[in-house]
Amino acid sequence: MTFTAEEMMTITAARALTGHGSCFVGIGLPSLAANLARRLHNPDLVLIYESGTIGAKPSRPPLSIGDGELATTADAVVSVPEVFNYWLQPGRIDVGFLSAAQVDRFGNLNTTVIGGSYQNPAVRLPGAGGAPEIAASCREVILVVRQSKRAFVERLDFVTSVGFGAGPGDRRRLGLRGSGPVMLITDLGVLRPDPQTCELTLTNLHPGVSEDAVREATGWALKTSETLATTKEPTDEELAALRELTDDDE
Amino acid sequence: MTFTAEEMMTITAARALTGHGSCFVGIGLPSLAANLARRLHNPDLVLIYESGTIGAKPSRPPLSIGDGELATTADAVVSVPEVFNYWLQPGRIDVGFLSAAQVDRFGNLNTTVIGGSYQNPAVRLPGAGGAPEIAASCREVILVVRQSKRAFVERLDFVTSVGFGAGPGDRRRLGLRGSGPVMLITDLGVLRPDPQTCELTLTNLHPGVSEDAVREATGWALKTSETLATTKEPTDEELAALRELTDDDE
Amino acid sequence: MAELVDLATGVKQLVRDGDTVALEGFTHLIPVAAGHEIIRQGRRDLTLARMTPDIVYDQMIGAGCARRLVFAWGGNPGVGSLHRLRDAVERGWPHPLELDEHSHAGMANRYAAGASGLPFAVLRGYNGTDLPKHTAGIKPITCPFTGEVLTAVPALNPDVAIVHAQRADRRGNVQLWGITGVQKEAILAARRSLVTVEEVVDTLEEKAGSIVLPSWVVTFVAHVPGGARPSYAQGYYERDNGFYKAWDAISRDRDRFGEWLSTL
Amino acid sequence: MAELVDLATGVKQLVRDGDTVALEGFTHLIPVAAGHEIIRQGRRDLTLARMTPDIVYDQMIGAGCARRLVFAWGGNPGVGSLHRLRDAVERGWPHPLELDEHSHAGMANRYAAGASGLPFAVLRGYNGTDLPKHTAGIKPITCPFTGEVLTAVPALNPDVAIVHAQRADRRGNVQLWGITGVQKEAILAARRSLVTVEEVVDTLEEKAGSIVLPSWVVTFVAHVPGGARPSYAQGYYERDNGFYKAWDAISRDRDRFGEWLSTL
Repeated sequence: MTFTAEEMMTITAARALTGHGSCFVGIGLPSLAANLARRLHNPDLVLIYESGTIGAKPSRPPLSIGDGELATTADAVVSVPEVFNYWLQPGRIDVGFLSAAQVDRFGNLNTTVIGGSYQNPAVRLPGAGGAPEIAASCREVILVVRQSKRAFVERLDFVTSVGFGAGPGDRRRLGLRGSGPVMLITDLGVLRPDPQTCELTLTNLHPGVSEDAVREATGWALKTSETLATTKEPTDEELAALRELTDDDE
Repeated sequence: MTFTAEEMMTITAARALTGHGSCFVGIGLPSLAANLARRLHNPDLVLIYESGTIGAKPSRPPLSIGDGELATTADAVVSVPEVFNYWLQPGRIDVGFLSAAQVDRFGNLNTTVIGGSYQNPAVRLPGAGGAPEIAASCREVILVVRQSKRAFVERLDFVTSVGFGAGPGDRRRLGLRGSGPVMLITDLGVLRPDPQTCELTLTNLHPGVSEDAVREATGWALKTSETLATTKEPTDEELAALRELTDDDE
Repeated sequence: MAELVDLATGVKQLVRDGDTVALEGFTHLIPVAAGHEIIRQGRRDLTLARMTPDIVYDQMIGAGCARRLVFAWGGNPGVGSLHRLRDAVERGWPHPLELDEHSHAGMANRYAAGASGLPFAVLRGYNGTDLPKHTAGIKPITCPFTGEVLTAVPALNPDVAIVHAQRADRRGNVQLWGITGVQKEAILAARRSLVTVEEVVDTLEEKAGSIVLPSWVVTFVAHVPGGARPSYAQGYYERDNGFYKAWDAISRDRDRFGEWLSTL
Repeated sequence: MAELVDLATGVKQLVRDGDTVALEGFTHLIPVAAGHEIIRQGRRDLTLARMTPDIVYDQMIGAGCARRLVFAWGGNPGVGSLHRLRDAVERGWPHPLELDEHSHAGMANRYAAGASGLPFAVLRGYNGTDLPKHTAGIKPITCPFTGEVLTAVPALNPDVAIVHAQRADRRGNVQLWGITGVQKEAILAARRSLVTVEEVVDTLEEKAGSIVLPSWVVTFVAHVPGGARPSYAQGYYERDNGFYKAWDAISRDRDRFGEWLSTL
């Protein structure tokens, strides 16, 4: 089957959840990918939404993180203070899924303001939501951002959530107990932190995408891994499952 | 009807709950008195037990603060951390009811150890339970202690819960936001804090009890109010209601 | 004990110009009708607190009710921006909006501290972000046992909290279920409170997953069926996703917003 | 995911000499059978934590399992003293017992901090009492916003938490209702956990007032009908008040206690 870059990105994100036990899910692509993973290869994946629904099993990807079906299908529904304090903060959740308007080479994220100053921004974004603490406390973090020079920037206009800060050792210095971003999935490929420098480095190209195309869509001097690989094409099963999920969506 | 000193004490405690909205109830006589008040003159009194049962309406006085009937009749059952943090600590409960093995002239209480040292006490008592924070945070505190020289002491062996500390101003200095003890009900009479000195002073004698008898059962030089009154005898209705409650008890 | 009143009376008695007002409801049970009543009554200079300002706050901000916003995430869930919020922040229209910006964890803990009668809460949060540079209420605090440095945020004690619930009994005891968010904390943290409900019943029936707010911690209850639309009330009606999408176009343009406002 | 095991296996795998072990259950759902199994397995030098040590802790202390007790109220509810606890504290029999003594509010907050991954909790408590003189884990802490001085207590993170619940499903999800005390916090604060249950069912049915502990935060589930006796399990059996009263006489005397112990 043919597939779109968006579909490749979502399926790559779903595959990244293989073997994980629990996932703190933000709305949009993360929620779609997590629900796809549950259908494909990780039926026991525990989805936790910041609305307090733990173990939600929605039949279709929810439009918001507080949809009724999340509550009615959950193992437990807890208050919002509880989901942050008892469930996210102690580091008992395996994976956090985050997106952002801007990401830098250390996987730090901006979802607050673009351009101008904080007081008088050119563009006011929604803000932090649950992201700073998801980025801090999940055992691992998977980032999903559509790749472009506007989004992949040399310097964030605002640090909303921390990846590796200014580089190695910063997470420990800041008291962030999760291990930080393990991959950044885009519509063009996959970047992973270099084990020495923590810098996000191109490790995978999606099928049909050139290294140059990725470089041109990146606002910093992107490094490429010595073991650059090509992402496996979506299988028919993966595409069928994804399209069934998204067709349900209005 | 004739009545016992114990009955007079319980009925006096029940009467003291007239006009109050909510009561944090410990087990034993406080629970009996609070349930009696609900039956007699304050049917809307909200009973809160530290087991987390808010608005419990037991048909008989519970044997423990965690009896099943407290949960099944409550308006809400919350966790123990919640009952202390959201309900008791902010000072939203009108009256706390406390008893103790020892009480001093400032209404401070000991429920921890008697004799010897803390490490090697002559008698190890159960300990604090919820009392220190009930004493600190309820808008008012009513004490109920059977009167004797052993219990009404010049100096506590251990301060478990604070009444007026060492006297006027101490509660504010200690950051205790409730107003402290408003009365100490005994089987012989009622003591109330002197408005100037905060010292517990005899304000009521129960029927048939002499001032001397009270004095002899007090381990400090008890002062008597200028307006010493005699407690109104239990009415037939009060006695009947109380006996119905206690007859239910095994 | 909570008194049963009509919505206009409840809002009039509780909400004053300059108050800090929290309308809570995490996607579910958003007290939209009460927000509209605040607009109709022409309240001004409000500090509006809410974890996730969504379209009802967009409307209140566009209508000029707010001087300051206390929040963590201001967007139209699943759709995009809040254009009235952006217009206020980016261009000061209809007038400038001060921000007191937190994360969800920070806001949740601020309400929890407020409900607990504590002046602050402690969390692992904000470290390494730019938020502490712009938000005064984020400070380090050191554990007296381990020496570890954590983050403190101040209690949030609104003058008025407003939430929507499925039902209340005639004595004013309130019951809600499904996603209950931070509503209990908002009510317990507030000096005064209003709960709008879908139904007033003689007796609250047991319901799995429900919480009860006893009458004696609520100031007013108002019977406002549909009071959470276009958000949803579990067991009563679904979310009107169409309106959330339509709001994007209505709110993008000051004139179209003005037309919408004139119909309120 | 929690594994279903028998009680002896669960206790054997989880509880080691010297561990800090919390058996929680506030009057209701006290995990008595698990306590007895710890006695039978001859565990020693345990730090026993519990808000309200009652007769099961009296038994464990009398049997010589405990070196230290972390607690707030140690009594036989509605009856009187715990004589084995008193004998240990007053006369060092069968051996001395160290105390780490708190109030209920302090203990509840210690578990909540433990469940929250924080090193300490803040409360209004202990001021003016003699407890801070004898308990190391009570320290002042200053609000960084108001300057007010409050009290900090350290997180309690047991090596093992044990609770009793009404039921679990075959995947190890646990459901309990009625008075649920501090059980969720104890489980979430602990490194390892065991839940004994009245019933193992195919599917957990909705139940008003119930909480669910998902399988993935529990280590072992053991099917132990009657495992809370002589305390009660709401919906299953009543509290055996007669045994609580009888315990007073059994426990007063070392020999009578020894006889009771030999029948365990």
